[in-house]
Amino acid sequence: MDKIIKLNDLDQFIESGMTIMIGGFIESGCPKNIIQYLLDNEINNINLIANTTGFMSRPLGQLIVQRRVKKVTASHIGTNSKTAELMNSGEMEVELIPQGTLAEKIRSQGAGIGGFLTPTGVGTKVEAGKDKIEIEGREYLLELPLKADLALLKAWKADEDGNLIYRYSSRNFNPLMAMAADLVIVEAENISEKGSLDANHIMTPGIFVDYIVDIDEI
Amino acid sequence: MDKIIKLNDLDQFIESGMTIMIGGFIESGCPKNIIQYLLDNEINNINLIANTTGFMSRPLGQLIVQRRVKKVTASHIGTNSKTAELMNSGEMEVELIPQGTLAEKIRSQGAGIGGFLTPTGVGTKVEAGKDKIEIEGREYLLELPLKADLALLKAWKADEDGNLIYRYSSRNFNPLMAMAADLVIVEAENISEKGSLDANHIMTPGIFVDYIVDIDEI
Amino acid sequence: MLMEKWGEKMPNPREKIPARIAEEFKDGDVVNLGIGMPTMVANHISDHINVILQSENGFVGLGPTPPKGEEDMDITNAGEQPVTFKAGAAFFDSATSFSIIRGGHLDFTVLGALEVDQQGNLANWMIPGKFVPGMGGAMDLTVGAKKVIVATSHLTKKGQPKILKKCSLPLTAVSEVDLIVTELAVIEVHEDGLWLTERADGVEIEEIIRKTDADLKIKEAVKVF
Amino acid sequence: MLMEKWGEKMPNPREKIPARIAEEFKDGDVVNLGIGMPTMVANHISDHINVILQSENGFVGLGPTPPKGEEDMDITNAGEQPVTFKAGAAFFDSATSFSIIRGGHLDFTVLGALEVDQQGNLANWMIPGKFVPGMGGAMDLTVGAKKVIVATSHLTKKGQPKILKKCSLPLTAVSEVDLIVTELAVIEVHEDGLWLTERADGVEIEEIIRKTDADLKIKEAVKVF
Repeated sequence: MDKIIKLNDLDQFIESGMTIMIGGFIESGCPKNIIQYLLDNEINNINLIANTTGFMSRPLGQLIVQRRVKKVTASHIGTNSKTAELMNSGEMEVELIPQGTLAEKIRSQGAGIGGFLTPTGVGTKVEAGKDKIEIEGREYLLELPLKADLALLKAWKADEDGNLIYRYSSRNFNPLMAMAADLVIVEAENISEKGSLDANHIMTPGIFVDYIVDIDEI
Repeated sequence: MDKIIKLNDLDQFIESGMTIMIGGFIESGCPKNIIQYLLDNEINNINLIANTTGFMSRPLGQLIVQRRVKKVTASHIGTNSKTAELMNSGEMEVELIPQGTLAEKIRSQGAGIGGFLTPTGVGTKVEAGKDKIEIEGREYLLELPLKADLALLKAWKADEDGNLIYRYSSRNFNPLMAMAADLVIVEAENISEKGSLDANHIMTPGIFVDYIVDIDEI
Repeated sequence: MLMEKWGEKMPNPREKIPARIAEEFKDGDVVNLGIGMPTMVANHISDHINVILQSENGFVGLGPTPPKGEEDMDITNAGEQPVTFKAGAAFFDSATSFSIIRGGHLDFTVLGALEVDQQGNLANWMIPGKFVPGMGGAMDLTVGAKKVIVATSHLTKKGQPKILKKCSLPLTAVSEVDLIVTELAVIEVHEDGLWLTERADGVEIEEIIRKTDADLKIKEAVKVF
Repeated sequence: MLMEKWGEKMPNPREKIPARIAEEFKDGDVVNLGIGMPTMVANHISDHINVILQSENGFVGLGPTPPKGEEDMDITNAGEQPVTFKAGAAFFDSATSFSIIRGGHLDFTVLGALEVDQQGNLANWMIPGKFVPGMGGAMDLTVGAKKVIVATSHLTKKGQPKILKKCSLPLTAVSEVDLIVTELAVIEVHEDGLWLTERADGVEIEEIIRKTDADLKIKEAVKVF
């Protein structure tokens, strides 16, 4: 099965209205070329799951600025003031989730965990609508998994099987999202032949990856 | 802080009656030299947490054969017939846990997760004494974290900071246990100077590791 | 896949079962093979498809047994038998390994059975008071894999049926089995019960019914395998 | 640690607070520094101890800002400012990063505050209707770190006390703050309330009491910092 595609092939897989996870912390580790594709191709009504809404001047942030997103689930929206503006005007729904809880919700989906107990958010607004469970005298919130139709990721190195290696702090949410979406598409800086990556050091096994966009082909 | 110690230094840290996690799958990835130290130094009444009880002819298995263990928590004991014998005679307590649940219980402890919901074991003997929670029509067992006083691990490469790299399938439970015990002691095949391992490829950050036993010093 | 022909009256379970199971896989499938007979399925997978084998102890991309003298005990399967790994393999920790298994990323698991019943229940981890090896990864595998295939001899060593109306031994999982392959028959597990879909060459349907202690629906055209 | 002397009547919060906080750490501590003033604590850590900085975006072993032109945007802190990493650093994913944070593997977190109160409650992530940046990692950090240090100016820009009897803004965490360091005072949070333990050089205890809208217990010997 050939997993290597070109940016233009994305029209077969991406459409408006999808729930899309986008890797990256703010913009570091974001698949900026794929996001630019979304911007250039009238993809709208996105249910976006990402750690932040990025910077307004850059592709992830532009998804918000250009009103492509109907709902965003994130831990921090302070780097992109348009987010709060659209939230306050009622044009876009925003769900804020503590960052560790967000990471763990995504991991749970990929790991087949039906929910988990976290002490984070107890006694705060984050409690709203959630079950509280006490274990050995400590209260926890029951948090549920978070899944997506599509995950868009950024890797440093990919091989033909879709095995991935991330570079330094650009790893962040990428390996978690790789396991939590029905379809996983990766933008890779370098694509190498089958078996060329050290099996000990693969960070996302290729079985999670459906397609790798060859950016050099743009 | 110097983390490199010799096998004989272990008498400062290990005593009878401790709850000890031991890395490895059966014997692969087991810190066999440290286990041999336990055997040679009259460490008894161990509350052992390990995936299996190993082979009778090898160090992990010998902990059972030599009756050093008062309770073992494992997913599989079929490779060491002495385990069932001591269980049936009432000399040793055995708690069997599905392997994925065992891994996740150890991870939960390290990750500050108060418990997690797994579909594994629903409708089986594993249910006994556990809360069942239904989420969107599917039943899950609420499983709680598992912690230890001491984790004994095996790594392929360690640097002076305790950063660890494991080799191939000897990784298994080692990185999880590194985060779930009060004290973490590692047997490393190779010890290198500070900063000598690639920061991208460290599998267990040194902040989890208290001591590294220099096996060449035996 | 080479479809072997079996002339014997009594098919050899150790060859027939793995060979038939291997036919279930398609290109790109991720498959976990249990210890024992299931492991032998690997020998029968067609060279024309790429099936990725996963092992509980933390890797995808298992290859065949290494030649004598070239064993590396850091590269073993879940039974701690030395194996090799193929180009494109990846190693990871036990939490990730069971994330793959429990998280629905495994297309098939192939497991042995002590008993299996017409509700799709499986018992394969203990005989109380006699044999208690533990469940290892079996409970996670049966619950998590998209499709659960049971590879088992049709009868116990004492000649008793293993396919039952209801399991009597402690269960591994409830209603998770999808397909049962024995040396005599291929049986699909559906919501409405067990369907006999294939019989081994030279084996009559009556014999299968007689040796099965469960209600067996017979497909209109039972194929021969 | 260079203990600087402050002659001014009005100490500069941007120097005084980070410098004082840096004194809390000991060799081997793992510390997460929040965005803004907390980040500046790094500049004051003694060269005689090895403090390991952790960042939510997935690494331990943060080093100083790189020289102009040598920035690498794959090596950034949680504010996406370029940093470097020290020998012995390690990178990991966000789940591992928050396992460190929530799992009790962090000795200290240093965070800013909108409000902090005498129950040790902290509010630092939203002003309803006005300012909603989101909590980012702050809720996990306050709940998970062994010791939570709040770095804050004593008063708001409008001259209102930030240390209160009870927070009025949405909370980040309940009863998790251990120490409050302002340009005027060092205040410990105990089960029985707030204890003033240190006053800034040139600042009278009365001024601190006047500018604090919480019950302040005064330690027998209040030190000068």
